[in-house]
Amino acid sequence: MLIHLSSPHIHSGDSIRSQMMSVIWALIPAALVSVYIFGWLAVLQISSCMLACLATEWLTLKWMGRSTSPIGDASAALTGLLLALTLPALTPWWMTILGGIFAIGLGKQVYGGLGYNPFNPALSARIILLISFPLQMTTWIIPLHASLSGLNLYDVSLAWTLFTSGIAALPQAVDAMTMASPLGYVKTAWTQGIGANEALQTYHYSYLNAFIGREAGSLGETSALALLLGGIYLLARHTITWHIPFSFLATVAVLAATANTLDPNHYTPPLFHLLAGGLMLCVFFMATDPVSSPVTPVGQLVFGVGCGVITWSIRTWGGYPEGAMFAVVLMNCAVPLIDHYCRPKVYGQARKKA
Amino acid sequence: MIKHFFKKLGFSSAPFAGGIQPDMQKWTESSAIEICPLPPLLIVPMKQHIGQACSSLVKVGDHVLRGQKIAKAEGYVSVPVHAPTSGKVIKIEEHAIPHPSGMGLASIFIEPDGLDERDTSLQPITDWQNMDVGALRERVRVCGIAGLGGAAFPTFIKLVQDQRNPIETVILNGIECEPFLTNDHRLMVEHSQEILHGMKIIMHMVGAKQGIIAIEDNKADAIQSMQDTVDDANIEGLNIHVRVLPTRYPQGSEKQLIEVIIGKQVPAGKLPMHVGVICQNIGTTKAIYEAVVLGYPLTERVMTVSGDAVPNKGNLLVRLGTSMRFIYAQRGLENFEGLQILHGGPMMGERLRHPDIPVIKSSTGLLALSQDFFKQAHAVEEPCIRCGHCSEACPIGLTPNLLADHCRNEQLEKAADYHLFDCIECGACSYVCPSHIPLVHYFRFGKGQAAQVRREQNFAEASRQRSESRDTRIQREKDEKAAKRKKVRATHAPTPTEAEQGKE
Amino acid sequence: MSAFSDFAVILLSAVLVNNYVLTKFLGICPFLGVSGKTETAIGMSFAVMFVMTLASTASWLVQQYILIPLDLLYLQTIFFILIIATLVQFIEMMIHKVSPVLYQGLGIYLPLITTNCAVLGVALLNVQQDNTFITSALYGFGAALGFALVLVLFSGLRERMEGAPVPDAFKGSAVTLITAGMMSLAFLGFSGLVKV
Amino acid sequence: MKFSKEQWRMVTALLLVAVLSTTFLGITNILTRAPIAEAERQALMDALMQVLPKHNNDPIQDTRQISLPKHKQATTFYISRNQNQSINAIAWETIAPDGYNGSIRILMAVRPNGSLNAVRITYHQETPGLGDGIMNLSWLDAFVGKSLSNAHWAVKKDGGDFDQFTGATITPRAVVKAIKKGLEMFAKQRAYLFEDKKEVAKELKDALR
Amino acid sequence: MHCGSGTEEQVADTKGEIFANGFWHNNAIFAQLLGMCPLLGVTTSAENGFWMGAATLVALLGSNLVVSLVRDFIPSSVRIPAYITIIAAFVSMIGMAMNAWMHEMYLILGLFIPLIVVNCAILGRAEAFASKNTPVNSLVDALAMGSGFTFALVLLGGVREILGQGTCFGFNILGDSYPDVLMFILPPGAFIALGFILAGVNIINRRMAAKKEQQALQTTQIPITLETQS
Amino acid sequence: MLESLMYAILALGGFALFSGLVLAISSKVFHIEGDPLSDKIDALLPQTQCGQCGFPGCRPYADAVASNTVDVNHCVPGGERTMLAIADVMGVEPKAVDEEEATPMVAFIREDECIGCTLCIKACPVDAIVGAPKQYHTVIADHCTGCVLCLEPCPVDCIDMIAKPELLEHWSWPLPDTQRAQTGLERRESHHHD
Ligand SMILES: Cc1cc2nc3c(=O)[nH]c(=O)nc-3n(C[C@H](O)[C@H](O)[C@H](O)COP(=O)(O)O)c2cc1C
Ligand SMILES: Cc1cc2nc3c(=O)[nH]c(=O)nc-3n(C[C@H](O)[C@H](O)[C@H](O)COP(=O)(O)O)c2cc1C
Ligand SMILES: Cc1cc2nc3c(=O)[nH]c(=O)nc-3n(C[C@H](O)[C@H](O)[C@H](O)COP(=O)(O)O)c2cc1C
Ligand SMILES: Cc1cc2nc3c(=O)[nH]c(=O)nc-3n(C[C@H](O)[C@H](O)[C@H](O)CO)c2cc1C
Ligand code: SF4
Ligand code: SF4
Ligand code: SF4
Ligand code: SF4
Ligand code: FES
Repeated sequence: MLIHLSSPHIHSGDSIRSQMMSVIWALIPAALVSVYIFGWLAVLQISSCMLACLATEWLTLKWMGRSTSPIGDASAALTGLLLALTLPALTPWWMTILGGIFAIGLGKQVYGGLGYNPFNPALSARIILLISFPLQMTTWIIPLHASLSGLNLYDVSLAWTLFTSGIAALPQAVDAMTMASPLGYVKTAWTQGIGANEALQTYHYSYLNAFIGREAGSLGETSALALLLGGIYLLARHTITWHIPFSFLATVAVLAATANTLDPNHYTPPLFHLLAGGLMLCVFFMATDPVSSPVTPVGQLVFGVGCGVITWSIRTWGGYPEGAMFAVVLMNCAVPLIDHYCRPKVYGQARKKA
Repeated sequence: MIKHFFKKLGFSSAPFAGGIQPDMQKWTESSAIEICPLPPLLIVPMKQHIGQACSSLVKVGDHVLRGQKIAKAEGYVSVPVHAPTSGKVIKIEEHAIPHPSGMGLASIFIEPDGLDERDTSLQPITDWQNMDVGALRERVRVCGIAGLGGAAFPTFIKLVQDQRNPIETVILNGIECEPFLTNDHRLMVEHSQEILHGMKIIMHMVGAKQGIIAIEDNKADAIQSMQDTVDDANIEGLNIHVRVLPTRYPQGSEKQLIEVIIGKQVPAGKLPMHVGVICQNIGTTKAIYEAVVLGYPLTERVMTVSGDAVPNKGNLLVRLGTSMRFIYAQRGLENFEGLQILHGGPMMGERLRHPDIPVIKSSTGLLALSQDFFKQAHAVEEPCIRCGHCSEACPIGLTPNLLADHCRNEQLEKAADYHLFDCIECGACSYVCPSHIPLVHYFRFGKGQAAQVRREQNFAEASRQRSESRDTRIQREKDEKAAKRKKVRATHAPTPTEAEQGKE
Repeated sequence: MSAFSDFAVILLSAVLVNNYVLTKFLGICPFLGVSGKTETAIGMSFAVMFVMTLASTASWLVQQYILIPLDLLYLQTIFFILIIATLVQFIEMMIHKVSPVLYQGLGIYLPLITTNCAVLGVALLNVQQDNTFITSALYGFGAALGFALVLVLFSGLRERMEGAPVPDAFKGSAVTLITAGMMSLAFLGFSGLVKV
Repeated sequence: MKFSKEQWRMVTALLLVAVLSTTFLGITNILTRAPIAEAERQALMDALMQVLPKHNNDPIQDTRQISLPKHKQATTFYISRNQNQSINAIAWETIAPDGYNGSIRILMAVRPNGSLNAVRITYHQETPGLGDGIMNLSWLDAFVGKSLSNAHWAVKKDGGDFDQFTGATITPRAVVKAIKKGLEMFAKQRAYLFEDKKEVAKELKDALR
Repeated sequence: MHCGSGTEEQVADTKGEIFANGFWHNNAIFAQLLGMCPLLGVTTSAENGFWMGAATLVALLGSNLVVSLVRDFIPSSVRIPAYITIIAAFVSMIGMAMNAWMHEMYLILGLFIPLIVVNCAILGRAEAFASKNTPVNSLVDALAMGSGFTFALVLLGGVREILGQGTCFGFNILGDSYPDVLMFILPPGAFIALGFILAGVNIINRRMAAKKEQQALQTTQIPITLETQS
Repeated sequence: MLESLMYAILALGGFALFSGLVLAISSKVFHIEGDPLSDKIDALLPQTQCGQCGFPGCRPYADAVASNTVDVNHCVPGGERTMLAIADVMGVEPKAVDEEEATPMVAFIREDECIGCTLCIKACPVDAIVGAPKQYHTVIADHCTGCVLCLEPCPVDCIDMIAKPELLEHWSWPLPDTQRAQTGLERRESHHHD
């Protein structure tokens, strides 16, 4: 029996598990959309990634001689789900699993497990995969047009072959099956001196498609709608607060709008930025990862603004077509300092100068 | 600025930061105050307030009367202790008090004679309006009144008129934001007259122009009762109002309440009076009325006995010094196996290790909770996931999770930089933490360590000074001796050298 | 390009894209050694900025007015390091005397700087890049700024990791390096941001 | 100002150490000067050998310098001659500024008829596994024999003759463009490079301006 | 401060102990985290690591020898400039020699050759060991430190090369189907791979310590049992 | 050839001479006296004056630490906290403290046995003992640092060391009994004792 028990002696009943589960619930729409678009391939990717994460968590805990009960808090499953949703549908199976191992092993357990990782595990793993295997990580399957080219991803065995043998198993030429993501296309066009408007036109870009999830992209990032629904659910459940999503989105929008107004032919419009790439996923689910984001409201605003600036800068001037995930991990580096310098005003204390 | 403007227009709704809304469980809100019978033995600890302990005025074997001063105050921040009933002093020794350490304090054991005779040496003062404020203050002091809201701060200290900090507003704290507790609530329902009377005395004493009775909106009958009484009284043209506030923990905390009522924060290191306010608890106010108008020292208080393990919950008027075991027994609880007994509310009260502990002035409630209640609160601590719920809940604006880290690692300077000493230990942060981190416990640990360090430093400083003064003294003596010897040597034969002398 | 945007490119490139610590691998020892506490990291940062800016200009002068005219390029290394060592020691003594407050903050880091490869590195790279006097000062300052940025960020991360239940095998330097790796990973995101 | 003994020792110690060190260094320098020059020459030679045809002269000695617009330093052209001293190829380094990750340096050799003899990449920072496909000899071999007139100077994706790599079009695009520009420049400077020296002096003046 | 003085010098008497200390217990990389820049900067392959290590070893030998010869002559206030000048001279000589006779490797190692001067491990050794020991011991120490450093460089270079390209010293060992994990050739991979190597070193050291403790326990237990018997 | 060597030697030699002179001059110009370090350290010591550090009192130990001639871990009464604080000031690695911290003690004189010889008064470094010759002496418990220096000189062995009474006011909350807090504690301890 514990001798010294401090007040309070009652509790709200909230738990880590319930927090994590609410995020998993919030991701269900996005996961469903990915299954709708990519068929069984999505199911295979998501389940193998989640399993890899859970297995890594279990094994590392065992190896360290720690209790394996944290498996039950669903955080590893959530990491797996999120990582899977950031992967292209055609990721080879071993890469997906390697990603899961990186995420949990290198991104989380090395630091002591849940709550101690300074960087977002899923995003760290995704960046490792991207820089290690840039080709596979930037090869996008043409969404929904699969059936047009005779690919039926609702066919289990085809999905299985694609999953296990990769692009090589595609019945047609790779080029016919894959396409650039809108961001990648615009970036490539830019290097050739083609303007933003023209590029979007030749891409046949449609805002509606991007909103509901019919442009090329990773499993879970295609549908802004599904992600928005999940985000709203999280806000309503009070799992996340508005600070990071708002400041992140607003910063990207404001920067994009300003640049677009100044030179519409050079810079893509704000709505394009908001709907494109992994931004929505990052905004609602990754930048808000409590463990690797600031705790204080002001800090969260600063964090969001930082993410926004970096995302837009990388997308616009950087070498990589998508900057959201780099932005989040880069800002993760600054979180301890942000937390230190953005503490709330304390009751009765004059605001500190300097 | 803008906030202030809106507040002026009367649009203020939730003007204190943070806060939580726990399940209030006010099961005893409609149980009338009952009188708890006299126990066979009363144990009166010689310190029941914040400040210095008293020293005994009686010997074993003495016969005492109810209200007789049996221990006198030592120092300024202290109030005397009175005999709760008439009877015989049978021993004076250490006995456990309601304190988290489980340690004891010198206490006077009184065996009641059952007659409950009162000491009538204090005269009732009915025309306090015309009395010297100082005399009234003295009366409040000698009657041993300490804040009954839980902190038990000697009340007379607060009741002063200070030219530099004129008090404009007296706030009666009828918030009672702790779950379970209903004693102030019942007092307001049943004793509104006395409370209002007490309030008038306080306003007279501090020279306040305005009085506000703050009540949360979950106490409709208390609001009604106080409002009626105030309405009747306001015929006299008094500036006293009832303010109904939305229910929110910890609104009852003085600092938060003041911010809500007058829209100003008490600056750090300052007191409510520096913003022209004093804040008194309902029970304290009634005790002031009794002390002044009836001449009764503080010998009893109302407390709530509740919790799911108490068969017969209620609000009791209890003599100070009554054993808690006796009270529980009165309410049908005798077996404490697997229960958690709490002194005070569940948010701020202490957990007691056994019920053989007397009731003191700060005893607002007595709870007995079963496993179901406290297993959640004291569940296994998991790692902080930095969800920020604690920061959101904190009414002071701290970052509890970071602060707790510093306390845990004993980085006391950092903890102080993170405003450890501004924490009011309200427990809102621990309450919401999904990882069940005993944040408040860490803060208490940190504060204790810091106090320890400060004590050690002071002691070291004092030791250094003593050591240095000793060294200089010895040096001086040596010098004097040497000088003397020199004189002697000048006249006599050679003596041992100086160096050898010095070595000795 | 205007001079101003030239300068901006030099700075951005040195701070973010070609960060000395994370992509050029210079000054790793102090990066690992003095990043335990944010306070020390900030002190070190200022010291490094001061010395690196001075060192790159001083070495530029020596290169232009001694080494090249006398055809003594093979003495470059020894000359530069002597400049740096002297400079550092001189500054240390001066600060100690002139401003004890500043010495409290910077003094203890100054001796560490002599053996910081970033300082010699900046001097050598500077003259390799045909910088002018102004751009070499800017380049030195930018490189130091980049060093300072990651040093301070890293110290924050390390402070945060202090209480973490890191697995036994990874305790201490192992997890520190992995964190540096993660940071370097993140900084890859800046690649291509400015083309030089 | 008077120095104490200790301070004098500081000065002399430092001085002695420096003088001794320099002496040794100077001697080493004298000893290694020739080998270093030789090593540098050899390295250059190795590179040139990869792009130049068989020759009978020393292309490192047989050079022309041209200050090209937008280039800070003059570009050196290495001339290769066959037995009868007629030029059989000219090699120089050109730069593709718009690689995926910075500049790419290309060593190219052109025959008198304006067709490429061979191309090599001397420096690049492209992504390993993607852009670094340009290092493949098989890809570089596609340039052999190509001239401005007999090839479509673009990658296949843009309707040209040269392969791109899956997922990495930017790099080959940059290389192809740079080589094309190199050929164009060559065409312009042909006169100076091939013709006899009198005419040259005039051109040189222009070029150096 | 991070050079030498921060780390505790173990007492070493025999040449063997000096060597063991320098090679393992006080290893510049594993134990002291010094000389990290060349370690991380040039180890994209095992071969590069080896030559960098060799160059450092030579510089270390030379500087340790000279410093221990002149140690009594140099006043402590100009110690650092003087030592560093000596080191710089050696490094420049090595650089010139490499440039002359190993031109290609000289170009690959590039900036990191002159930077050997500021490799804290070298100045650290001059300060902590050579300035207090005889020339012979200093040479042994230099040999040990240098080879320990080389070992670390080759190890990291090998690991990065194998993981990043599937080859080791240029030999293909993981087969053609191995998917090169590019991260390990890029800067982040250097940090991360070194982190894992240090974790491995930690485990080895722990095992060694546990063994030693056990042995110590056994040796101390004997007299105790004897005592109780008698 | 030799000419170039001459230049080299002249250039670098000249530069080294210049550096040496600059340093020598500045070491003269910027010379400073005194060391506030030992004051700082003295402020951290517990002032028990017990001599367990091997120095006759705290001040001498502080001086020794400040001059870098002795380790930071010799003050036994100060315990780990003091050691850490000193290590921080000195900027050196923490070291294990010689001995475990004991419970605080104070001296107590059995007055009926005391012969009033005043020897203990002379021994007490902090004047914590009062009494006149030939009368019994008393320890002022609040002043006693528990250094035990008075035990030895007492000819009749009438001085005991008793545990310092624990006051309710001095009680402080211990760390929570939760596993996390405890492992944190262990981690910290093992870190310092490595
Ligand atoms: C040392 C001390 C001095 C105080 N002096 C005054 C005072 O002069 N006037 C006053 O109104 N309150 C005074 N207070 C009372 C506090 O403002 C507060 O009412 C008391 O601590 C109980 O409040 P709580 O239950 O919110 O903690 C004093 C408190 C302390 C601890
Ligand atoms: C978190 C917290 C909650 C409190 N809640 C109440 C409350 O509900 N009612 C109350 O009278 N005092 C409450 N107090 C005590 C008040 O702050 C203050 O001490 C009291 O109103 C002063 O009146 P008293 O001196 O007459 O007790 C609370 C204090 C704290 C720190
Ligand atoms: C990490 C990463 C590295 C890349 N590296 C290169 C590269 O070195 N060369 C290149 O041409 N494209 C590279 N790309 C791809 C370009 O961004 C762009 O998508 C591609 O060149 C367009 O080619 P495509 O038209 O064949 O799809 C890289 C992309 C990523 C994500
Ligand atoms: C709102 C929310 C967002 C989360 N986002 C992520 C995420 O982006 N990546 C991830 O690995 N885990 C995420 N998690 C799960 C968990 O925080 C994560 O596993 C920890 O970072 C591991 O310590 C999230 C959890 C919550 C409650
Ligand atoms: S509520 Fe608990 S888990 Fe959340 S930040 Fe606060 S301490 Fe951490
Ligand atoms: S206990 Fe302290 S830190 Fe926690 S909410 Fe209350 S005031 Fe804030
Ligand atoms: S051991 Fe500590 S307390 Fe005792 S004399 Fe030495 S410094 Fe003072
Ligand atoms: S009384 Fe004795 S133990 Fe106490 S301080 Fe004096 S000499 Fe030390
Ligand atoms: S090797 Fe130590 S700082 Fe570079």
